Amino acid sequence: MEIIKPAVQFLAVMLLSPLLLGVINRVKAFFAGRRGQPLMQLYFELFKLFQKTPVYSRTTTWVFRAGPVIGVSAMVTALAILPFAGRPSFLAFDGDFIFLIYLLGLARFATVLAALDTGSAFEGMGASREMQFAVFSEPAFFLGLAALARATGQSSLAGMFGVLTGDLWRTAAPVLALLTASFFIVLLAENSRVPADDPNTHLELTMIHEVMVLDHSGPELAYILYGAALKLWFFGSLIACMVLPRHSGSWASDSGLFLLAMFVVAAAVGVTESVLARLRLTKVPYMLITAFAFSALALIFQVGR
Amino acid sequence: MHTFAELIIVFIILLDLALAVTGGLSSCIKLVALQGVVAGLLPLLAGSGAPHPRAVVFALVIITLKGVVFPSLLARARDRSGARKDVEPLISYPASIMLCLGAFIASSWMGSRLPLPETNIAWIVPASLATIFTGFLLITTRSKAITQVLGYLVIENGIYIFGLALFVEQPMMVELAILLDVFVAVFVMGIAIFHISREFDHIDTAELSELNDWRRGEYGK
Amino acid sequence: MIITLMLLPLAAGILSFLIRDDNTRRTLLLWTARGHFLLTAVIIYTTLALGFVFIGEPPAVVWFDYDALGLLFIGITSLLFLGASHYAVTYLALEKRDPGEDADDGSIFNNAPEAVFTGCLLLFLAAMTAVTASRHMGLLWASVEATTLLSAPLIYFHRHKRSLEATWKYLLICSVGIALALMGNLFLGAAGLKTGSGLDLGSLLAHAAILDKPLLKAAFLFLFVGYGTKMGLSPFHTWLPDAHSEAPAVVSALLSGALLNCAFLGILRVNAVCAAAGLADFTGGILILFGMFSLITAALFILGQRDYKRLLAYSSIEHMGILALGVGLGGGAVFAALLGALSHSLTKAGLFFTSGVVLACEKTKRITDVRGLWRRAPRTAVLWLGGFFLITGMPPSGIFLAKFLILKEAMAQKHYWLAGVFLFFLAMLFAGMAKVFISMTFGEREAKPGEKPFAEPAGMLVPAAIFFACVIFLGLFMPAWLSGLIQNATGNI
Amino acid sequence: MALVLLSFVILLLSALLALCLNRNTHRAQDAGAYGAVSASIAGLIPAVKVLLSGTSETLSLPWPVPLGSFSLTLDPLSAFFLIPVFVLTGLSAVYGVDYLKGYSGRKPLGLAWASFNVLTAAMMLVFTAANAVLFMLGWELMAAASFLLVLFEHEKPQSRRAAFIYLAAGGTGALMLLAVFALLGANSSALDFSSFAAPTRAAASAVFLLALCGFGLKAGFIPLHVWLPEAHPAAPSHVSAVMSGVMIKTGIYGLIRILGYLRPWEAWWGWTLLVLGAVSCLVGVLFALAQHDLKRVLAYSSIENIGIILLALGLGIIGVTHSAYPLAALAFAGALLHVFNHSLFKGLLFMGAGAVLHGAGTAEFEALGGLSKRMPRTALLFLAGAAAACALPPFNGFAGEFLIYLGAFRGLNSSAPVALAGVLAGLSLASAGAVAAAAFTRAGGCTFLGEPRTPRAAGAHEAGGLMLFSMYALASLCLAAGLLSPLLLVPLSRAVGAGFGGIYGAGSGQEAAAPLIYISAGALLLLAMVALAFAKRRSLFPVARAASEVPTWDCGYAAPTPRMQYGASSFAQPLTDFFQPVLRKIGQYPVLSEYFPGKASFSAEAQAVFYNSFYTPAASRIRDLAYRFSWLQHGRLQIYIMYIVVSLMGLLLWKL
Repeated sequence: MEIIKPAVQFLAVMLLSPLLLGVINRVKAFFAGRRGQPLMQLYFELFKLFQKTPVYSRTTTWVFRAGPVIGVSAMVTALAILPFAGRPSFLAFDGDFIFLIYLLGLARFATVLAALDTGSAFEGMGASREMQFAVFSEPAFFLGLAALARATGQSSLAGMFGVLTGDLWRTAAPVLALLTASFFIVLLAENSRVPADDPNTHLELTMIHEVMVLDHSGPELAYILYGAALKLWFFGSLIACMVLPRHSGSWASDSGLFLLAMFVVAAAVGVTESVLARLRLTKVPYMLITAFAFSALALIFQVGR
Repeated sequence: MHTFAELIIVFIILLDLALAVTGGLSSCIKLVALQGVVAGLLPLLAGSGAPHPRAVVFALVIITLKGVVFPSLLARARDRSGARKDVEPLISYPASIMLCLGAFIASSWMGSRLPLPETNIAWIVPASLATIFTGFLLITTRSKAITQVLGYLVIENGIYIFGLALFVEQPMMVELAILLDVFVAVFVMGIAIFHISREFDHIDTAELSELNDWRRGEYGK
Repeated sequence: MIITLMLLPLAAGILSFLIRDDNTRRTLLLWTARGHFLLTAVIIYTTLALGFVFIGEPPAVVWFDYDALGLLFIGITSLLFLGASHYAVTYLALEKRDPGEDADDGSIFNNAPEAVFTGCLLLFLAAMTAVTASRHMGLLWASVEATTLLSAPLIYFHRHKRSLEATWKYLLICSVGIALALMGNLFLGAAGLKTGSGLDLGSLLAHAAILDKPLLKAAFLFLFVGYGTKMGLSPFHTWLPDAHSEAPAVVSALLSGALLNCAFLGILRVNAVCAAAGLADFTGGILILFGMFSLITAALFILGQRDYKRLLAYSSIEHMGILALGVGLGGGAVFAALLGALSHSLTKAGLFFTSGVVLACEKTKRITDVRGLWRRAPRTAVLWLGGFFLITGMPPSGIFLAKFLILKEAMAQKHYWLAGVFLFFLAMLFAGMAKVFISMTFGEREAKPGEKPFAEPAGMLVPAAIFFACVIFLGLFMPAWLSGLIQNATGNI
Repeated sequence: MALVLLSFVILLLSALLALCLNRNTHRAQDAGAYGAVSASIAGLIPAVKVLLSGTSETLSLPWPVPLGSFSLTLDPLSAFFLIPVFVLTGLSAVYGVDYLKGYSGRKPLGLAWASFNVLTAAMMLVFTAANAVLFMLGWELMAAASFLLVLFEHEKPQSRRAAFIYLAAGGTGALMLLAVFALLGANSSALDFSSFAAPTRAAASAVFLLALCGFGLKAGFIPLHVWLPEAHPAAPSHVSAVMSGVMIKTGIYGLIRILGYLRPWEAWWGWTLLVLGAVSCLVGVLFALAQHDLKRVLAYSSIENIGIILLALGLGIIGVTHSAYPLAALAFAGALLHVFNHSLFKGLLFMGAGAVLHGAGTAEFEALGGLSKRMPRTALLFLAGAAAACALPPFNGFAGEFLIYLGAFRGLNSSAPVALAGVLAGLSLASAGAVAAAAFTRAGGCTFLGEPRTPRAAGAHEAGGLMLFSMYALASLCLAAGLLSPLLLVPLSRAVGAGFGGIYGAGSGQEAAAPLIYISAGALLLLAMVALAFAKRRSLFPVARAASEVPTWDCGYAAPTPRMQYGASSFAQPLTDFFQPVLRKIGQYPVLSEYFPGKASFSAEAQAVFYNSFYTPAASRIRDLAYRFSWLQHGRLQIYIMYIVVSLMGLLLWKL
């Protein structure tokens, strides 16, 4: 197999993923009628943070330092497996998405432990909530993938998105639409976007993901932010692959379209964030259960067909 | 000859009824003794022709035991225990009569189911069964320890009627062993009663129910 | 030889009434037991070596002789008595030292004279020997009655109200039962009247085919109820818990381990006659019915039990039920029943021995008052717990094998419901006993005021230990001669 | 086979020796530990040989016991179950030496070691016996030995209670197994496994149900699990490791064995197993989330993992009955692989919990915290084990679950029932995995991270060298088994072939090979990434000064006290509240009425739902019945004799 194309794809992902957040913020700013931060804001922040000296709490131990490292490397590994524009990356095998889900789990595990290591009430709170939402989002995500696998008759992501063509959309539109919706909700929750969470509030009591990383600083914080961007790319690309069934032969055009789709998804996230209000904390599980219901419905349709 | 035997049978049954209704302790003892004597006479009349000499000896032993020894033993036990004079039945006398009659009916039915081979006396089986059940009646519906021994003796009488009517030609050895056992049984029971009367102020067996597993009032909650 | 076997304890018993000195009497007891055991061993050995003469074909009328079944039971009895005698010597010495303040209400009582105790013990052995040896139903009956009368004074060793009550109930209930058995014997004779075989076992078996069926049935019913009373099958078992709980431990052990077997032997004898007469189904049904009923009764009463000696007594009822069940099922289960009889006798005797030590240590029979035996009397606790595991059929033990075989037979005969009920109540029994034994053995108990540390009497523990070892050994390795003996014994049923 | 016998003999002799040396603690410890370790080494050799060669060894000696024959069989399945036994018991023995030192003088250590070695020997017997009597012998010895170990601290009432529940459950299960063997061997003279005949359909289903209950009472899936969360915490930790790591697997092993004699299988068996497994893994892990004691959490997590194994078995049986072979092969392989993996990481976790008990004197979350400063190695190892238990790559827990997932997804594309089964299985796995992550982050966090909540925790000390050695060994095994899972495939397929039939063995081999290789590649990539990120986190853009230490930025609190940090109850509250209908936890919530509320306290306590709301009422019902019947023995002589008369009358009237 050739190594060049996957390498290029991977490099693109690594470089472009921070841009998605920029897009989201610009869209939100546009809706709010502000100028908003520059598109490259996250790049600047990462650059700055990498140069800063980390500050550690006396309470913390190696767990605190290990968290971000493991988190980001899990995400990078995940993206090395995730197909790009429906084409396999470095690794593509039967059941690769299971591996991906558990890589996300590993990242979450490390982050939560790191948060608990600070012994702070707020970060514990955030950790607890993160875990709570994961319990609801993972089954929904899993069920969606199961439905997709049933629809496409494949058991590897590349395979699924490979056979996910326009006429499949024509025959199984409701199923795929439901799945897309479900994945989108999961994306919002997993990436702590409104309405599940508000990334740029500053009232710790209401935060989930952000509050877990209160004590991180310097390169560790940079890792965390970068990891979050990669995670957004991860879910975004799933949706992009879903809604972009067309596969012209040429790699270049497909990739271009795919990147475009990614930014469309990011814009969609931005729009959602601007038009929706943040849900009450106790309501978030119901949102995720809705996603679960969508996936289940899709699966039932699919088995029924 | 057999008419005599059958008369005796009838007499024994009547004695059963009498036991079922008698209230006095001493008269009970006398009745049981009488029944034993009569039963002891039975084999002499059962066999056809002149009674076998061995049977005669045997009958004599029986009569002395049941007619003389046991009653005196029991009488002594009663006097020692200074028990009140009546048997203190747990159920009324009419009820006892009813039960007794019921026992007769049941036993006659069983007798009809169990025809004895080559015996020439009618009513042997029913009479013995009836006597046995009367004995049980005495044991279960009378409250005194002595009456229970009496019941045991009545049961023995019942069995005895049956046995003697059957085995005139059995080896002596066995009967003697059996007899010895009965004798010792009564003897030991007498001793026991003596001890009971010493330990407990009287021999009403209601006292003798301390050993039980009844978890009264610990259930249904 | 057999006569000597019976005369030896008889003579010794009578003698011991005359002996004044305690120690000589105890030595007499010991040596009689040893001699008896030795003789038994010799008889068993010779019979096994020569092969069984009197299986099947009728001999001339013999009153005393051993077939395989009798040998098995005399073996059990003699072995048990050997252990019991050794136990009793230590026990009597202990009793002499502190004459009883009563276990439950603390009232002072004095024991029966030791001469009476020892004498009755020995005569009791003689009577049981006669039971196992007799080939004549009348003699069998007489000896069984004799065992009752001779064991009554043993139960009344501690002379206080409750033991008297127990003795009285034992005496009366068993006598009544035995009276019924006598009636049964007469019916048996009547059934065999035209064959002229009287009550001789051999000829009864030989002419079984032409016995009068209805009378035979009646005979079986009377004998079953009669000997069943003695054997402790529910609902005739009522005397058993009282007697076992009030008698001294050694007596309870003998009652449970030897006496019940003797009564069982009586049932087996008449069962053999009925089976030979083709009434196997009739008897089997009754045996199964009452066996299960005993099992259920035992289970229910063990759950609500407050007194650990009564608990053991109910466990004996359970095992008698299992034996009856096995014989009723027939086939391979008969072997199981006999194996179970052997193992149960040894295990239960050991448990009763241990219970005696527990009583001596804790001065109470109430389960709830015994805690942390482990601390005060470790060896006793080990035996107590081990006995529990063995009696509930934890392998390796003969009891386990017996239960397994019976279950297998039931399944093979497609008695699925029977097997189900059997298992359910076994589980109930196991749980009930487990609770008791755990709570008694483990945990802590603060020492009572003025309580001195308890010195465990080795003489009372060693017999139990040896019995348990035998049972475990049975479960691990069954010597060929023994299985042969039991196999032959099944031929006598 | 000779070596198996040898290790058997070593175990029994060393047990005896330890018992004799009970007085001298050190000697007893040495006797027990050396015996266990050498026996494990001796036993590992033949087990590995059989797995690699694939040829099973048998031994048959004459054994004069009715129904019995001393016949042992070491086929790949037995060997596959035996290897964890040897690994775990050997390491636990090493661990135990340090762990039990503290008890010397207060406890009969000789007895403890004797029972430990007997337990090991009994497990060997169970896994190799080829005769019902022999099997039951091993089974009950196992129960008895572990019962004694559960009572190690018998002065505590809860451990006595635990022991009773354990014993009762074990006894009931054993009786059911007797029924199973009696049914299977009803027509065979000696109950050798080889002589078992496949019974008729109805009987087969009966056997299946009996075996399910009988073995289930040992395996401890819901609702037969009640003894497990009581007994595991009560036992000494190295024993809990063995009990939870391998002993409960004897139930799985027995079930597989018995299933082998019940072909052809019914679909509804598979569904039963699947549903039971799903319920156990979900409910079990939820209970784990609600516990407040480290060892109880681990015990409930064992229930979850047993559920996963059961679920895989059910999935496989459904696959077989619908002839969906790749699904079946993968599911069976996943089940067995998870058996192996679970024994490794659960052993590690229990040892970690033991180290906590040993170092801090308690395993209550509310009394712990901040141990990773005081016992860093234990913390590292425990968290590694926790990651493995959450099936996170690169640890070994993932491989087994992955195979099950893969099977489920293969099933998706076949007929509707199989697809449904697959979805059910995968879904419960996913949900259980998510909750497990919550439970284990909670456990690890509240124990090792943050500030110590009590002086006890503050004064905790690191575990001894031998304890650490065992934990390191297990942790590295976990990692190795995760990274090198393809290497396990050969023995695994052998075991599957021996347990379920050759085609499944081969099938699992070829189906699972490629994905597993990719998995390990991914795992290696992950490790590489971690190393890279760790190396680069400073040197990507070199920074001037070294890191500085400050108090936790607690949004302005200068000095956050330990009491401010999030407690275990609070951490779990959102989820446990959501699942309150299942958990039925008892808790007091503060009610804030006035504007300036005073002291408020919150506590939530999980209760043993099944025990309290099913078993206890049933037991008391039965006891009540027994008490009612106790009237029969009321002590009145007359009525006693009446019983005799009445039954005699009845018999005469009925039978004549």
